[in-house]
Amino acid sequence: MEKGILVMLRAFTLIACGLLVFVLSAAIVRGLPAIDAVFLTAESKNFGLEGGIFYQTLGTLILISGAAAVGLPIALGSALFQTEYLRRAPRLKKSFRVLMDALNSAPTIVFGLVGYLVFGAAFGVSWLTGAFTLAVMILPTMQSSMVEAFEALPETYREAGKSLGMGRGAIIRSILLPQCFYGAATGLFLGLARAAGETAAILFTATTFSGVTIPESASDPATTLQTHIFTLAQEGLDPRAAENAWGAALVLLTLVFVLLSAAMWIRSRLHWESAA
Amino acid sequence: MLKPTGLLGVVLAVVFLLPPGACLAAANNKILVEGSTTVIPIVSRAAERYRSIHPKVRILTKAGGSGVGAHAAGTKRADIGMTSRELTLHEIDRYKSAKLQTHILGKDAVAPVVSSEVYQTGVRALTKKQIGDIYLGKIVNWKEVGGPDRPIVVIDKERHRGTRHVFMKYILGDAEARAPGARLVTGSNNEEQTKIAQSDSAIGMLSFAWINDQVRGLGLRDGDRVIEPNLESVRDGSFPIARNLNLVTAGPPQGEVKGFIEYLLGPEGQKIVEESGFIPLGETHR
Amino acid sequence: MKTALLNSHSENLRSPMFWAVSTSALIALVAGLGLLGFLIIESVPVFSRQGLGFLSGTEWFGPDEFGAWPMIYGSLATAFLASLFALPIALGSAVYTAEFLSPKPRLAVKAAMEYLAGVPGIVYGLLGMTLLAQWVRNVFDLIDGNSLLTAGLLLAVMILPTVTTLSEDALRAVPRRYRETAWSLGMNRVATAFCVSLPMALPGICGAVFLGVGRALGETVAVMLVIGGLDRIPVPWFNLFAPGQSIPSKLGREAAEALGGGYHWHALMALGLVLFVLALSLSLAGRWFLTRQRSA
Amino acid sequence: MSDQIPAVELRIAHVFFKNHRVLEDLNRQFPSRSVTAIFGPSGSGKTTLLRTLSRMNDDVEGFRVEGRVLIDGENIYSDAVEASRLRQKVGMLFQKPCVFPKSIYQNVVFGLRHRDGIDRKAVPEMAENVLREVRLWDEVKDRLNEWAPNLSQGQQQRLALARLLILEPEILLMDEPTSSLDPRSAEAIESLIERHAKLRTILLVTHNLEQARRVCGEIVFMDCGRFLESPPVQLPPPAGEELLKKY
Repeated sequence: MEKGILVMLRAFTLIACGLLVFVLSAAIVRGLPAIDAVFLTAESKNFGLEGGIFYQTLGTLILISGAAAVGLPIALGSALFQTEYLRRAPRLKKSFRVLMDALNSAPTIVFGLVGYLVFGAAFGVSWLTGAFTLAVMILPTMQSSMVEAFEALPETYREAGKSLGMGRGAIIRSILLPQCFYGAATGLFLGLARAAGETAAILFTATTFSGVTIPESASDPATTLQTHIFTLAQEGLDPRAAENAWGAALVLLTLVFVLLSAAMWIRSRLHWESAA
Repeated sequence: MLKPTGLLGVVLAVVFLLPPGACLAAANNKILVEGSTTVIPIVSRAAERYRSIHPKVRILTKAGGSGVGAHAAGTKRADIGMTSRELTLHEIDRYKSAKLQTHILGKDAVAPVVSSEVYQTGVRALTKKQIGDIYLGKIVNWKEVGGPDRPIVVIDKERHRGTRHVFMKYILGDAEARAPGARLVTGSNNEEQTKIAQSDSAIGMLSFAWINDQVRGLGLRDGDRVIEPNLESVRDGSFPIARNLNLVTAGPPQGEVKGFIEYLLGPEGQKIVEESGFIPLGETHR
Repeated sequence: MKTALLNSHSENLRSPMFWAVSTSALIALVAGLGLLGFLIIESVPVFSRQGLGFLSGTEWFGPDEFGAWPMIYGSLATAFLASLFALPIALGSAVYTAEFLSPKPRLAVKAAMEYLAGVPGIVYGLLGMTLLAQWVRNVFDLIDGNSLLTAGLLLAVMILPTVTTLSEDALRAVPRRYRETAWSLGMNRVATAFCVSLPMALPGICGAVFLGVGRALGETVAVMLVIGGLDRIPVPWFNLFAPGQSIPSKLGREAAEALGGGYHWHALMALGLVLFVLALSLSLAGRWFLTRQRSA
Repeated sequence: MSDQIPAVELRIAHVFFKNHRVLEDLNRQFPSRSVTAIFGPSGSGKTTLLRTLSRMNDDVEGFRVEGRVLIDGENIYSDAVEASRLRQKVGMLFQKPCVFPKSIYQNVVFGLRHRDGIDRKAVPEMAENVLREVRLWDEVKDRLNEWAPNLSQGQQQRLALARLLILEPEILLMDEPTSSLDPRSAEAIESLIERHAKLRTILLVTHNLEQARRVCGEIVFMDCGRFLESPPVQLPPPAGEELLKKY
C-alpha cells in the first residue's frame, strides 16, 4: 500500500518534470533544423517563410530592456517605500501590497488594451508604448521580489546605521541597496523573463508583422519573436512556416531560460551570502 | 550597482523622455498598412520591392482583417487600410469625418473549400442552398450531400472579415448572417487554411489564392451547370462570389503614401497582384 | 497617515531619497488604480445601456448590443478543467517533493517548475495547435480537436508549476515537530504526509489552486489558438468536447477591430473588466489562504 | 570635543507598545560626564529604555512615549528633533555586534561618510586612534582590508565600538556590550568606559553587578519597567543573582 502510493507520487513528480523535458525537446527537435547563421542574422522575408528572425529578436530585446529601464526604478522605489517608509503604517503597507497583488493578477491582455488606451494615445502603436505597457505588467513581479529582499535584511543592520546617526536616505543608500543588490537583481531578471515571454500585452500596443527594422523614433512599432511565432503558428500548413515558427520559439525559449537562470543564479548567491 | 543618484536620474530621464519622444513621432517616412489578410501578401511583396527602389521609405504591414483595415484607416491609426470587401454602411457612417477613399487594387474570388479527404470522396461541387444549409446547421453530415458518412466540421470566420462578408452575402443573402452550424471560428486566411487542412471533414471559405492540394475549392452547382473555382470563371464574370481588393485611405493619399499606392496600381504592382494569385485591374468583364 | 509616513518629523521632507522613492511609489499606485479605473470608465457605456444584461446575454452580435455569457462560461469552464487536470499531478508531486525528497533533488524539482512556469504562452500555443489539438481529436475520436477540453488541458500544463510550487511551499511550512510526533506514534511517512502534513497545509494548497486558476483565466494566446473561437455555449452545456470561447481569447481576436473607441470597444473593455474582476477575486482569495497558512 | 556634554533627563516618562505600558513613571536625571549602570532582571525594560533614548523604536508599530525625555534640556520626541541628528549625538552599542559585510577599515569609517566637515586626510589617523582606543589596533593593523564578519565576536564588538567612537558621540548608550564576549574584549571595553567616564555621558545596561560596581559611578536598579525607589546599593551579589533568576 505504502509502496504503491509512493510509486504513484513519484510518477506524478516525474510527469511534472517530464513536461519541461517534453516542451524543451519538442522545441529543440522541431526548431533546431531552422536555426543557422542566416536565420539568426537575416531579415524575415515572404511572411516569415524565408529569411530569418534578426529584427524579431532585436525587437524583443528592445522591448524588454525598455520595460526594465522604465520599470526598475519604479519597482525599486515602491519596494523601498513599502518596506522603509511605511513601517509605522501597517495598514497602508498591507493595502499597498494588496494593490501590487491585484496588479499581478491582472490578465496580460488587459494590460495590452489599457496600455493602448493610455500610452498608445501618446506614442501610437510603437515600441515605446509596448515598453511602458510591459513595464507596468512586470512591475509587481520585480517589486515583490525586491520587497522580499529588503524584508529579509536583518533589522540589526538598519539599527547599526541608525546608531551611527545616519538618516533614512543614507541607510537606504549605504546599507540597504548594497546589501540587497542581489535581491533586486533577482527581481529584475524575473521581470525580464516574464516580459520576454509575453505576447498578448504587446499584440496591439507595440508590434506590426513585417517591414520593421531598427526603430528610428519613439513612434515606430517593433516586431517581436512572440508575435512572429503567433502569426506563423496560424500558418502551420506550410512546412517552412512551421519550421521557422519552431526556430523562433527555440530562440525565445533560450532567451527566457537564460534570463531565468540568471535570476536563479543570483538568488542562490543571495542565500549563500546571507548564510555566511 | 544603481546608486540613488543614478536612480533619481533614471526617474527623471523617464519623465523628461516623454515630450521629446512625442516630438520624434512627427518626423517620419514610414507607411503603416494594416488590415485584410487576403491583401497583405500583395502589399508585403510590393513593399519589399518598393524599398529597393526607395530605400528611405519604410513600409510596415500588419494583419488583422478587413474590419481592422477600415477601422485603422478610419481612425488614422494606419496610413493605408486593406479591405477585401466594400466598406459597410456602418463603417462609412462611423468614419465619416475621416473621408475614407477606396482604391481598387485587384480582383479576387472566394470559393467554398473542403478538406482534401472530402474532395477525394467525390464532393466536387455544391449548390448555394446546400452550402447555406450546412452553415445554418440543417445539413450536418457529408453523406447528405453525396460525401462520406462523417459529420461536417463547419468553419466560419470572424464576422468582420472581408472573405466572410462576400461569401455570406452570396450564400445566405446577408453579409453579417449568423451561422449556427459553425463548429470553429477562425481569423486570418492562413489560420482557416490550416484548420481545414488539419481536419478530414471540414468546409470553409477561402480566397482562391489559398486553395492548394490539401484545401480544395468546390464548384458552385446551379442546376446542371457547375461553375469551377478558377480564375478563368472570375475573368469571364461567371463565378458569383467575386470581390475587389481595396486600399483605403483617409482622404486623398499624400506624399510617400501616394507614391506607394501609385506603385501598387501601376504595372509593377499589378504584376505582383497577379503573382500573388489574384486578378489584376482591367482584366475582367465586369 | 501623514504622521505615520513621515514619522512625525520633517527629516523625510528634505531628503531627495524620500522624494525619489515616494514618486515611484506614487507611479506604482497610479498604475494599479489606473488599470482598474480605465476598465471601469471605459465599460460604463455598456453597463448603463445594457445593465446586467451584458453579463447574461448569449449573443455577441453588435453593433448595439453584446452578450458576454458564452465567453464567461468558456473562461470558467476552461479554468475549471485546468484545475481539475492539474490538481492531482501538482498535489502528488508537491507531496513527494516536500515529504520524500532530500534537499538537492528537491531544489532540482523546484527549479524545473520555475523553468516550466517561464515557458512563454505562445510556445504552449504552438505546441497546443500542432500537437495537443490533434491528439485530443484522435484520442477522443472527435470531428475536430479545437475544443474547451483542449484549452483546459493546455491550461492545466501552464498552471501546473504554479500550483506545484505553492503547494510544496505550504507543505514545507508545516512545522517538523508535527511530523516527528506522528512518526513517534508509529505512523509511516506516507500516512504522515497524507494525514498530518496535507490537512495542515490545506489552506496553503487552496491558495495555490486559487492562484493557479486565476492565472488560467487570464491566459490569452495559447488558448486563442486551440479553443475554437466559437461564441456559443455548447449543447448540452457540459459538453466540453465542443468548441467555445474564453474572454481573453475573444479580446485577443477582436480588439484590433475596435481599438480605441466605439460601442464595440466599450463592450470589449467591459469584457476585460469582467475578466479582471474574476481573476482578481480568485487571486485575492488565494493570497488570503496563503497568508492564513503562514500565520497558522 | 565640545565642553557642553549634555545630560539625560527623564520627566515622568511612560513608554507604550500599542496599549501596553512597558516603562512607567521614569523620573530621573543622568548627569553630564558620568557613567551610570542600569541593572535589573531580563524583561525589566533596560533595553527599551536605551532604545527610547536613541529613538530606535520609531519604526515600531504602536510605539509611543508620554512625558518628556530630555537630552541637553530638549525633548527628543518633539517634532523639531530629527532622529538622525539626535543619533549623531547619541551613539548606541548593541548587545550583539553588527558589522557590515565590508572590510574592517570600511566598517570603522562607515559612519563618517555621512558626516559633513570631515577632513578626508585625517580619516586614516582617526581610524587608527579609535582602533587603539578599543585595543583592536594591534590585532588588525596588518589586515585592515580583510572581511570584517570574519573577526571573532569580541573583535567585532570592539570594532562596532570603534565605529561609534570615531563619530565622537557625546552620549554613549551601551546595551550589555560585554555579555557574550571573551574576557580580553570585555576588559578592553570596560577600561575604555573608565577612561571615557569624564568625557561623555555613558549609560551602561548590564547583567553583571560586579562590572557595574567596577566601572560605574552610580547604579540604577530597574524592575517591571520602573526605577526602584530606594536602590538597594548594598545588595550583595547573590541577591542580584536571585533577582535575575526570578525572571
